[in-house]
Amino acid sequence: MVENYAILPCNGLDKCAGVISREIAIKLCANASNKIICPVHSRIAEAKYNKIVNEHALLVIDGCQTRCASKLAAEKNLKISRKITVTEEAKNHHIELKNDLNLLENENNLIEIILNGLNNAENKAATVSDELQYSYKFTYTTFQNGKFIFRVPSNPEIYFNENDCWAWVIGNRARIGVTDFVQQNLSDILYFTPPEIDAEVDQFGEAGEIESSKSVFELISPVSGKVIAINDTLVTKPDFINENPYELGWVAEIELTDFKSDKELLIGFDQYFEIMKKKVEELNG
Amino acid sequence: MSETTFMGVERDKIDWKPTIDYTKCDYCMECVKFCPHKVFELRETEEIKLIIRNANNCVVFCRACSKICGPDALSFPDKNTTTQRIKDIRKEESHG
Amino acid sequence: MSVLKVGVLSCSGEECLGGTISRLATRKVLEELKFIDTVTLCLPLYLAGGEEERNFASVFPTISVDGCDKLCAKRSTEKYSGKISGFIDVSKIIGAENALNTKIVRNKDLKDEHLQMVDKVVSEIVKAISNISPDSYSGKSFHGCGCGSE
Amino acid sequence: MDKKVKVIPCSGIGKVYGLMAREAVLKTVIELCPEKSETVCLAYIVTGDKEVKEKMEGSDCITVDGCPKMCASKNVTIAGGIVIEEIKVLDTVKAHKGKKFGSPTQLNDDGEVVINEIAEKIAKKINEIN
Repeated sequence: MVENYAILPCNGLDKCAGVISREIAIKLCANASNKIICPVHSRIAEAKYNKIVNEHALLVIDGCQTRCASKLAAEKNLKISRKITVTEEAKNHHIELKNDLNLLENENNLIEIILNGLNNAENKAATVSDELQYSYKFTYTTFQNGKFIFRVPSNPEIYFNENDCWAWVIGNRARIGVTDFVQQNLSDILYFTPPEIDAEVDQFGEAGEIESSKSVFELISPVSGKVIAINDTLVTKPDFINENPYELGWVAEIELTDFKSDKELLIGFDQYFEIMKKKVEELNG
Repeated sequence: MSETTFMGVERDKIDWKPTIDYTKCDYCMECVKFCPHKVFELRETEEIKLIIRNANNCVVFCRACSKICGPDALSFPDKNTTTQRIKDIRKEESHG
Repeated sequence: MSVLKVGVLSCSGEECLGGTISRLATRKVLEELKFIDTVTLCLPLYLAGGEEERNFASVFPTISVDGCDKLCAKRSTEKYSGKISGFIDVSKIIGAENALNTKIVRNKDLKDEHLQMVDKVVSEIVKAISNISPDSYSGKSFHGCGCGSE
Repeated sequence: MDKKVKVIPCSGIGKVYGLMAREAVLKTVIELCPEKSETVCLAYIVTGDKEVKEKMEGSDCITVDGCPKMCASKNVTIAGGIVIEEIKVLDTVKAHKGKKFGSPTQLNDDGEVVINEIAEKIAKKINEIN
């Protein structure tokens, strides 16, 4: 069962998704160890929630992409340990939300799905491990543009997509992340949202998000499969991605489902190196 | 831009671009500010103030603009269909 | 003038006006004089062992811009990258008294007269760049990069 | 030996965060705590000149860094200063998600808001020490 969450819902009253966020928060509080942070009340009486925040992991529930709850958490400098966006969940589960403030069948189904998802992920989160031994060394080839140095690993086990993400494939597993092109362009990375453990990711599907004050980048997975581990150090130290997006800054590990087919749309070092070089030149030329 | 292919397939043949739902769009223009590839165009004086100007500049499989869209007015084609389409074209071309 | 790539290292000294002017003039050369392909090198990073900065300064001609006659940026550049293609001493241009002013250091305290000093220094930097001999280049031509330096 | 706390920013020139470190420190030493603190040019402290060496060795320093490379902190340590507090601009910036702060040349209003916050943090620390 989900335990010990401080829940910050967006509670948006003028949108269906906001009403759903509120409903989820209330349902989660059927478990007495979870506590709600009222976004409205916290604005004027922040101190009231200090104790709850200190003693619980923070679950943020945003209704829509405006992400008011996330922004509120960021403003108060709170560390988010889990984040849900209702409209994204609806899309992922192919549920269409009506623009109606009364919750109907679809909406209630979505609430059930999200609650179940939270329970399952919670039970399995403990199994996040670093079973895969990526112990051998990355070999880099670099090129320079101005003073900036771009590294591309040339190990034959590493594949790339044209969306500047890499996958190191060993057997039926892969570790994934972004390339130097992404981290150099974003500059100082301030926020990292990992993909969810156990989530099924399609090839070219989203597997996490990183953000700097310049831009947002969603990691477009080079491979399809199930997320079996995430680099949760990045939640507190997203700058590891700037330091080295291949080693310290890896994002997730995926249990592969159809690598043979994925491979058709992946490229190796030779091709990617040239593509990256060209992109850097176009950007700065 | 000289980059006109994606995975060896002509960019023109890949149907990947945002679609604007004008019933939801509130012309906040966050997407225009956000997209570095100039896919969107702001048209101050027209009735429809936002259009897709450079569809082929849109990075295939990138959906970042839809993430920052508050009113959720941007949608993209089904990724799996696009993936399959790219694979098919590659097959056709390697045989042809 | 042809487009050449040049590194500029400014002292950005915090103690007096000269440092602020060295910094602003360097930024101005980077931002406004597009006919010169300059790369501002980050002095603190350079000093702390930054590979990208040191590497650049050893390959490309580099000019130091110092706020006072202690010439800290010049001396460091010589220490770590061996040579310098030109140097500017802001105190020589705006006068030591101005350069060593410890009261007016913050950007927001600058008046028109100080901004004019910045412009004077900018033109000296441009002069120093145009005096660089073509031999200072090791024959490589890299394209400019805006990553992170905006 | 003078007792003033040395407050040293990185003043990085490539990103706005370097300017934020610089402006926050200048606000602190010029406006908020001129009696208890001072700054020393970062470029100067690493020259190894006798005068600055004597000033730095063994003194209490607060460093303010604009990026995770922590150049101010590293250079102060190299120069023999004792870093009693490392302040990171990005920690404060994170609480202002989605905002822009200006350029490495000039801060905008949001940038000023953040440097005021950082300056308050530095001043608080200085007052704790003294």
